[in-house]
Amino acid sequence: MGAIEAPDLSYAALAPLLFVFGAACVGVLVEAFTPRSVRHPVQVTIALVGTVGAFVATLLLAGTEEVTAAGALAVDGPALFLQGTIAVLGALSVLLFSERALDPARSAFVAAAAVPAGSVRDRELATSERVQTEAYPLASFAIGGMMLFTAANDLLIMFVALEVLSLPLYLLSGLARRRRLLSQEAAVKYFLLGAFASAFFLYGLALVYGATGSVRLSDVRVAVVTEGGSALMVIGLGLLVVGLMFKASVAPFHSWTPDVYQGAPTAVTAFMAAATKVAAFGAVLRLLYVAFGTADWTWRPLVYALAIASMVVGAVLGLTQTDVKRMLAYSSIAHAGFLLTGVIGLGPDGTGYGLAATMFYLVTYGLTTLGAFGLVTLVRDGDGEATHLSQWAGLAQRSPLVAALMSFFLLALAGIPLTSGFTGKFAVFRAAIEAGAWPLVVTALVASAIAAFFYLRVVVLMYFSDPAPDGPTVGVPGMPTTIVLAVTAAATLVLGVLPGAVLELAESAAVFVG
Amino acid sequence: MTITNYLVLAAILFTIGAVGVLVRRNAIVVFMCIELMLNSVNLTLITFARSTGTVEGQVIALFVMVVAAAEVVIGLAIIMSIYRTRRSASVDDVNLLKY
Amino acid sequence: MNEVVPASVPVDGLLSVAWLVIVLPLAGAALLLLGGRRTDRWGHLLATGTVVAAFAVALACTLALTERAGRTVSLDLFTFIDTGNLDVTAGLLFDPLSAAFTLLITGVGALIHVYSIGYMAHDPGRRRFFAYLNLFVAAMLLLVLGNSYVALYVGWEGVGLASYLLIAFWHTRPAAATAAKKAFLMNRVGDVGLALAIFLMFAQLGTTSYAGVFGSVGLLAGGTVTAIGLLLLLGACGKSGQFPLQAWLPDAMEGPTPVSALIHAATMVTAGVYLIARSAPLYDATPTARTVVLAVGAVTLLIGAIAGCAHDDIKKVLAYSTVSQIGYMFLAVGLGPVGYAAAIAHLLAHGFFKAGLFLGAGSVMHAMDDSVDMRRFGGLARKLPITFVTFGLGYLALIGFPFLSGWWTKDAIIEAALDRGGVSGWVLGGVAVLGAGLTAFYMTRLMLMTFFGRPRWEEGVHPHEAPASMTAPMVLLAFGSVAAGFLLVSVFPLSGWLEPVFGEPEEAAHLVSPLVVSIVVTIVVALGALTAWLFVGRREVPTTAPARVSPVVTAARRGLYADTVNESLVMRPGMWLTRALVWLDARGVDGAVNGAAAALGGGSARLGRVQTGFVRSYALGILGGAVLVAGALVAVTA
Amino acid sequence: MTDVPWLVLMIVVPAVGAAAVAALPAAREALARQLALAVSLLVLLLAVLTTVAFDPGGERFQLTTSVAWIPDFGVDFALGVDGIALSMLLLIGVLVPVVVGASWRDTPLPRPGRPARSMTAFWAWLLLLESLMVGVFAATDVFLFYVFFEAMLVPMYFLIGSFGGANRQYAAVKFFLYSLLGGLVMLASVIGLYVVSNSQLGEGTFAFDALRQLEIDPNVQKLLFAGFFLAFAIKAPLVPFHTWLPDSGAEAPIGGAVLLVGVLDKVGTFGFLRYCLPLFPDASRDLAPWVLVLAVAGIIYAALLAVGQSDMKRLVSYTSIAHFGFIALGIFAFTTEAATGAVLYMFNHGIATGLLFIVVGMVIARGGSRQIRDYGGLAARTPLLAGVFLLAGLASLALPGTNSFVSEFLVLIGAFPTRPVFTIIATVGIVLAALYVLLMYQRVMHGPPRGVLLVDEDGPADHGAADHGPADHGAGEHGARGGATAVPERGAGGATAVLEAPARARVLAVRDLSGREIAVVTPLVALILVLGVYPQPLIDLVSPAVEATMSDIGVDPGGSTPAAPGSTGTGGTD
Repeated sequence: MGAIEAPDLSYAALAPLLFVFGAACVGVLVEAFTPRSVRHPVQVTIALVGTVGAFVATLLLAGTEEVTAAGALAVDGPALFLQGTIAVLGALSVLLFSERALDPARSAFVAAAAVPAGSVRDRELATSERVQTEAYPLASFAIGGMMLFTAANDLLIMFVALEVLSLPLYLLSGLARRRRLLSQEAAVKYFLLGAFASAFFLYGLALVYGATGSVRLSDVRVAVVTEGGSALMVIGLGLLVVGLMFKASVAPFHSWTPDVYQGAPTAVTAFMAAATKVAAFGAVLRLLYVAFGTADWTWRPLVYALAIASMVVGAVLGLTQTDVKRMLAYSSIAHAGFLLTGVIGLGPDGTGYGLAATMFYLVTYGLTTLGAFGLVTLVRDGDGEATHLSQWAGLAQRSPLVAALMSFFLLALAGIPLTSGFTGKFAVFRAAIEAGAWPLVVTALVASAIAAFFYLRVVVLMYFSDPAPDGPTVGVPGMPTTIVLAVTAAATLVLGVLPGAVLELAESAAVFVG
Repeated sequence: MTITNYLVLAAILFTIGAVGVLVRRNAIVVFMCIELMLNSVNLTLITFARSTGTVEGQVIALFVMVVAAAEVVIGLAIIMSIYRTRRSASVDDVNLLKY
Repeated sequence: MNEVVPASVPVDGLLSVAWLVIVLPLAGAALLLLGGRRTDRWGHLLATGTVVAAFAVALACTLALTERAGRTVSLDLFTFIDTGNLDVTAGLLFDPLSAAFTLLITGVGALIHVYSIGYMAHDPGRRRFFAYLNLFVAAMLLLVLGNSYVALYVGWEGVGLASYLLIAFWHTRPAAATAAKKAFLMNRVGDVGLALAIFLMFAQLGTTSYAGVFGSVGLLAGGTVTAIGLLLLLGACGKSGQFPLQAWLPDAMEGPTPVSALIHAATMVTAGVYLIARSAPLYDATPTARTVVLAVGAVTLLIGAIAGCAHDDIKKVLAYSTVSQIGYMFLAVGLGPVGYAAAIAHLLAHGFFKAGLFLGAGSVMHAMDDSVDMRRFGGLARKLPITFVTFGLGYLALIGFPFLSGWWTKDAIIEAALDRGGVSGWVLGGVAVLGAGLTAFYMTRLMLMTFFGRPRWEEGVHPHEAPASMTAPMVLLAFGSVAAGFLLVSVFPLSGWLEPVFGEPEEAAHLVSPLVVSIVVTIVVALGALTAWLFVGRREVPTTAPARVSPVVTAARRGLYADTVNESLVMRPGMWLTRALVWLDARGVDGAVNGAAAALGGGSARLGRVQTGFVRSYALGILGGAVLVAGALVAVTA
Repeated sequence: MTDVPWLVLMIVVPAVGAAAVAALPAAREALARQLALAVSLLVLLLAVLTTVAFDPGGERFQLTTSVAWIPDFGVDFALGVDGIALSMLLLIGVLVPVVVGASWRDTPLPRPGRPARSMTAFWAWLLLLESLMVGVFAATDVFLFYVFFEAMLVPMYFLIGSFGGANRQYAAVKFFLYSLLGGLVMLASVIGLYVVSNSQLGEGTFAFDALRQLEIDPNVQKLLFAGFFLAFAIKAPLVPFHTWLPDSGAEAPIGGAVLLVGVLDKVGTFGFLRYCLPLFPDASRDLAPWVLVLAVAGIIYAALLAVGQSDMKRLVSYTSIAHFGFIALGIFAFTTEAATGAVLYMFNHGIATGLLFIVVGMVIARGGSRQIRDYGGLAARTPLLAGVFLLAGLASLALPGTNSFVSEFLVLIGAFPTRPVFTIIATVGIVLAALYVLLMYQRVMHGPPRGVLLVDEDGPADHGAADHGPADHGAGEHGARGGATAVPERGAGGATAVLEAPARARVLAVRDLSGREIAVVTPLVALILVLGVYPQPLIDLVSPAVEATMSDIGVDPGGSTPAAPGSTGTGGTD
C-alpha cells in the first residue's frame, strides 16, 4: 500500500475560482447565521468581493499557462481571459440583482419562493421588503461554475461545471417577484430541457471515453490523431456539441431561450444572456480546438450549418416579436450564430484568428446585451416592467436619455460602426473569411441586415411614434443599475472606437495549453 | 456476453428515457425519464471502464450519481413550487410563454 | 487649313471688340431681369438702346471686315472646356456669313424693339418682354458668331429658351404655355441631332471648331460625313420648322406679334439655313445628305404653302408662309455652291418682308382688338393706310412681284433648281414654281380678306392706325422689302461678298434662260393671285369658316395632319408607356422590395408557430437536432 | 497653410457644433439654428481654405493626416483629398449653409393634439451629418471610409424619421435598411480586400494607396467588385436599386432631401471612381458593359417615371435617378472627358437639384401640398419664385449656360467615342429631361389659377378637371400604393389644413420670395450661371485626379480619341 500521492493543486492558478466559490459558500453560511435585516447588504458585498476578487486575480494571473489539478484544469490565456470576462459580467449582474430603487417593493426578487404564487400569503408578501437573498450565493455558484467551465481540461470537469452553472440558474429564473407564474414556468422549462440536454452531453462523454479510453482533452486529441475518427467518437463529439450548443442557445437547440429569457427576472436574464454565452463558448472553443482541433474536418461542416441555422432563426423569428425581452432573446440566438462564424475561423494547427476574434466578440456582446437588459428594468408600469413593445412608443419624449442609450445598445447589437458590435462582427467575419468561409460571412451579413430591422423597429417606436397616454413610466435607477449602465455603455463605445487594447489582449491570450 | 450487449442495452435505456421525456405529461415522470437517461449513461461508462481497463469510467459514474442527486433536489423544488401554484404537475399546462 | 476658311489673322482695332455685339444685349437682359421693378420705367428704352448699339458695332465691324484680306477674323475669348482631348475655346468667327446674319439680327431686331415699345406699351410685363427679347438677340448672335459647333450649340439652345419664354409670355393662357412647351420639345429633338453630330465630329476628328472640322473633312469616311450631315439636318429641321418637325411653328404664333416677326419669321427660324450654309464644307463632301436637304426643302415648301391656303388666322397664314419660304432656302442650300448665295440672299430679303408683314399683322390686330380671324376683317385699307401700304409692299415682295425683293431672290433659287438639270432638276423647279403660285394664292387671299371688301368687324371694334413707334419700323422694313433683293443680287452681289465662305461663285450654264423662268414664274404667280380673287375677292366672305369642305381643305386646315401624326405616334404611346412604367415601378421593382420584406415577416410569423410553448415539443426539437447532428457527423466521417 | 490639418478641422468643427446644439435646451430653437448657421459657414470657410491649400498639380492625395487607429486590423485614421474629393467637400461646404437657410422656418409635421416638437435636434443631426459626410470623402483608409459610410446613415435616418412628411417612418426605415444591406455586403468585400492584402503584403492594411498596388486574381476581383458595386449602386442609386430614393426624397424635410440627393448619394458615384475602378481595374473593365446597361436604362426609365409623377418631390427624386445614370455612364465609359464630366456632374447636380428641391420646398411651403395638381398659375402671383423655379429646372435639363450643361455635354461627348450606342440611347434622356421639367413648370406656374390659388370655394376639389395627362396616372399610382402614401401625403406640412382654409386666406398665403429666401437661392443661382459660363477652374481642379484614376484602370489619360489632325486646339488657336 503506497501512500496516496494527492494531485498537485496550484492554488495560485485557481485563485479566481476559489474567490467565487469561497464567496458562494460564505454566502450560504450567511443565509444561515445572520439576521434577515442585514442579509441583503452583506450578501451583495460578499458576492461583489468574490467576483471582483476573481477579476483582479485573473489580471494578476495574466500570462500563466499551466495545467493543474492532475491535468483536469487548464489555466491558460483563453481560460483567464474568459474567466475575467465572466467575473466582470458577474459583478455587473450582481449589481443589477441588488437594485432596490426601482421596484416599489425594493427588489425584483420574490420574497419567499416557496409561497405559492397568487396565494393570500403571497399577496401579503408582494409588497414586503423581504427578499430571497439566496439569489446571491446562487449567482456566485453559477459564476464559479462558468469560470470552471472555461478552464475545464477534462470532459468530466466540463460536465460538473456545466451542472454547477446550470442548477443555480434554474432556480434563479424562478425567483421573479412579479408575474411569478411566468417566472416559475421559465424555471420548469429551463430545468427540464437543461437536464435533458446535459444527459446528451453526458452520453457523448461516455462514448468519447469509450472510443479513446480517456476523458482528458489532451488524450482525446492524441487518440484522434492516432486512430482517426471512429463512428463511436464522432457520435460522442456530436452529442457533446449538442449539450454545449444548448447552453449557448444555438439553433436548433435554442427553443428554451425565448421563453426563459422572457419569464426569468430581467436581471437574471441579463446574467444568463451575457455570462452563460461566454462560458458556453469558452467550453465549445476548448472542446473543438483542443480535443478535436486536429480533426476539424469532422466538426467544421457541422458548426457551419449550425451557424447559418442560428443566424437565420434568430434574425427571422426576431422580426415578429412584440416583447422586448423575447426580442433580445432571439437576438442572442442570432449572435450565437455570429459567434460560431468566428469559431469556424480556426486555422490549420490551432493558428488562425478565430479564437481571439470569438473571445473579443464575447466581451463586446456580453457587455452590450447586459446593458440592454439593464435598461429594460427601468421601463415600468403598474405591475412591474413594461416589456411589451407597444409600451415603448414615444419613449424618447418621456425620457430622452433612456431612449438614446437603448438606441445606442440596439445599434451596437445591429453592428453599426463606432459601436463595439461592429468591431466584434468585423473580427469574427475577418477570421471566417481568412478561413475561406466567405459564403458563411455573406449569409451572416444578410442575417444582420434582417436583424437590424427589428432593432430599428424599437428605435422607430421610441423616437418617431407618439407615446400612449397611459404609457409606462421610466424609473429612476439607484446607484447599482446606474453603475451597470454607465460601465456597459462606456464599454460599448470604447470597444467601438478604440478597441485596440482589448483586441491585443485577446490576441495575446489566444493560446490553449493541454 | 460481449460488452456490445451492455452498450446496446444502455442505448435502449437512453432511448426509452428520451422518448419518455417526449411522451409523458407529468413533470415528475418526465424528470424520472431524464434520470433513466443518466443511469443508462452510467451503465455505458461502467462498460467502457471494463472494456478499456481504466477506472475513470467508474469514477465518472460516481460523479454522475452525485450530480443527479443534486439535480433531483433542484428539480423537485421547482416542480413542487409550480405544482403548489397550479395544482397540476402537467408540463403541458405551463405554456404561457410561447411564439 | 484649306481655302474654305482662310486662316485668321491676328485681330486688332475695332474687330477685337466684336464680342460687344453679343455682350451688349446680354447685359441689357441681365440688367432688366435682375433690376426688377426699378427698371420698369426705362427698361424698354435701355433694351432697345443695347440692340441699336449692337447694330452700330456690327456695322462698324462689317465695314472693318471689308478692308481685310480674306475678310475673316477669328477671335478667341477664353477657354471654355479643356480636358483630355477636348479643348473648346470660347471664340468668335467674324466672316461675311456671320456678318450678314449679325446685321440682319441686330438691324431687324432693333426695328422690332422700337415697334414693341408701342406694341407692348400697356402690357404690365413689358420689362420682362424686353428682357427676353434682349436675351434672344444675344443668344442668336452667339449662334451666328461662335467659332465652333459647341458655341453654336450654346446659342442654338439659348434661342430655344428665349423662344420658349416669349411664346409663353402670356403664360396665363394655357394655349400659349402649351405652344411654348411644344416648341421647346420639338426643338430639343432637333438639338439631339446637332449634339450627336458634334459628338461624332469629336470622336472622329477630336475637335469641334469650324476650322478644325472643315480643315480635316478629307479625313472622314464618306459614311461618317453623311451621318454628320443628316444629324445636322435634323437639328436644322427642328429649329427652322422644316418637315418633319414643322408642327410647332404655327402654334408659336401664340406669342406676341413682335416675337413672331423677329424670332419666328426673320431670324431664329433661319438658323437652320445658317447651320447648313455654315457646314457647307461638310455637305460638299456628301451628296447624299445634300439630296436629303433638297428633299426636305421641297416637301416643306409645299406643305407650308398648301396649309397656308386654308387658314383664316392671319398670323397662322404668315407662319405657314414662313415655313414654306424657309423650305425654299433649304432647297437652295441643298443645291450646293450654286445655291448657297441665293439661299442667304432670299433669307435676308425674307427677313425684311416677312418681318414687315408680321409687324403689319400686328398693327392690324392692334386695330382689331387683338383679333386674328381674317373672316372678321375686311375693308381695312382705308382705316389703316400706312399699314396697308407697307403690308402691301411686303406682300408684293413675298409673292415675287417683278423687281421687288422676292422676285430677285426667289427666281434665283428657282433657276438654280432648274439648272440642276435632269429629272430632279425639273421636279424641283416645278415644285418651286408651284410653290410660288400657291404663295401668290394664299397671300392674295390674305390681302383681300383683310384690307378689301366689306368690313366684317365684330361690333364695338373701331380700327385706328398704330402709333408712330410702330409704323416707323414698318415703313423702314417696307423699304427693305422693296430694295433688298435688288441690292443683294445686283448692286452688291452677295455671292461675291460671301466668296470667302463658299468659294468662287461658279457661273452655271443656264439650261433655261433666266428670262423664260421669270416670265413663267410671273405668269404662275398671276394665276395664283387671280384664283384667290375668284375665291374671296369676287363674292362675300362668310364670317365663319364653311364646315362642309373637301378633304383637301380639311387636310390643309389641319396642317396636313402633322399634329395628328405626332400625337398618335409619339404622345399617346409615350403616355401609355409612362403609365405602364409607373405601375411597374410601384408594383414590380418596389413591389419586389416590399414583397421580400413581407415574405420575411410572414415566414417569421409562420416559423414562430413552432415555438409552441410546450416543453415536450421543445424536447422533441432538441432530440431531433441531436439525431440530425450525430447522423450528419457519421455521414461525414463514414 | 498646408501643414494645418484642414480636413480634421472640417470633420471636428461640425461635430463639435452638433454636440453644442444638442446640448441646448429644446426651447432655445432660435439660438440653435443661429449656431448651426454659424458653424456651417465656418465649415464653408474651411472648405475654401482647404481648396487654397490644395495644389492641383501636386501629389494625388494632399493635406494627408494619418494616425494608427486599430493596429490589430491595420486600420489608420487616414485622411487626404484628391481633386474629386475636394470638389465634393466644396459642395458640402456650399450646400449646408444654404440648407440651414432654407430650413430656417421649418417646423416638424404637426401632430394632432400635441404641442409642436422642437427643431433643435434637427440642427444637431444636420451638423453631425455634415461632419460625417466630410469624413466619407476625406477618408483614404477603406475601413475608415466604411465606418463613415455606415455612420452617415444614422443622422439622415433621424432627419427623415423625425422631421419628415406623413409617411416618414416607412421612408426612414426603408432608407436605412436598404443602405445598410448594401453597406454590409460591401463589408464582406472590405474584409476580403483586407485578407488579400494580408496574404500579399504580409500584414493586412486598409490604406488606399497600398491596396491599389495589389495584384488581385480577376475572379476574386469580380467578387470584391460586386460587393462594393452593390453598396454604391444602392447609394447612387442605379435602377433597379432606386426605389428607396423617391420615398426618402419625398418624405424627407427639404433640407434633408437636398443633402440626401445632393451629397449623400454622391458617395455612391464617388465610390465607383475612388474604389471600384482603381482597386478592381480588371473587374471594372469586364463588368463595365453591364453597369452601363443599368446606367442608360436608368436614364430613360427614371426620366419617364419622372414624367409620370404627380408629387413634385417624388418627381425631383426621379430626375436625380436619371442624372445618376448619366454620372455612371460617364464613369464607366473610361475616358478622361467622360469621367471629368461625371465628376463635374456630381458637383453641378448637387447645386442644380439642390436648388430645384429648395424651390419646390418653397412652393410647398406656400401651397401646403406636394401634389402638382394643387397648383397652377403661380407665375402670375410669384414671378420671382417662378423665375428661380424655371432656372433650376433649366439647370436640371442641362440647358447651355447652366453648369449642368457642361457636365452632361462632357459625359456624352466623352462617352461617345468608346460607347456610341449607349451614348445615343442616353441622349434620348435629354429630350425627356425637357419634358418632365417643362411639364412640371407649366402645370405649377403657368395657366389660369388652380388648386391653392383657386378662389371659388371648391378648393382643390377640381382635381379631375385640374389637368389630365400623366399626373393623374401618377395619382392613381399613389392611390394604389395604399392610402398610406396618397392621402396623408397631402397632409404633409398641413396641406389639407391649407387647402380647406377659405380661398381668400389660402391665396393670400401665396407670396413671392421673402428676403431670406432670396438670400438662400442667390448663391446657388450664381454658381449655376458662373460655372455654366466658366467651368474651367473646376475642371482644372479635378482633372489630375481623374487622369490618375484613368491610368489606374489602364486608360490613356490623354483622352478618348487619337488626336487627329486639326484636333490640336480649336477655334483661332491654329
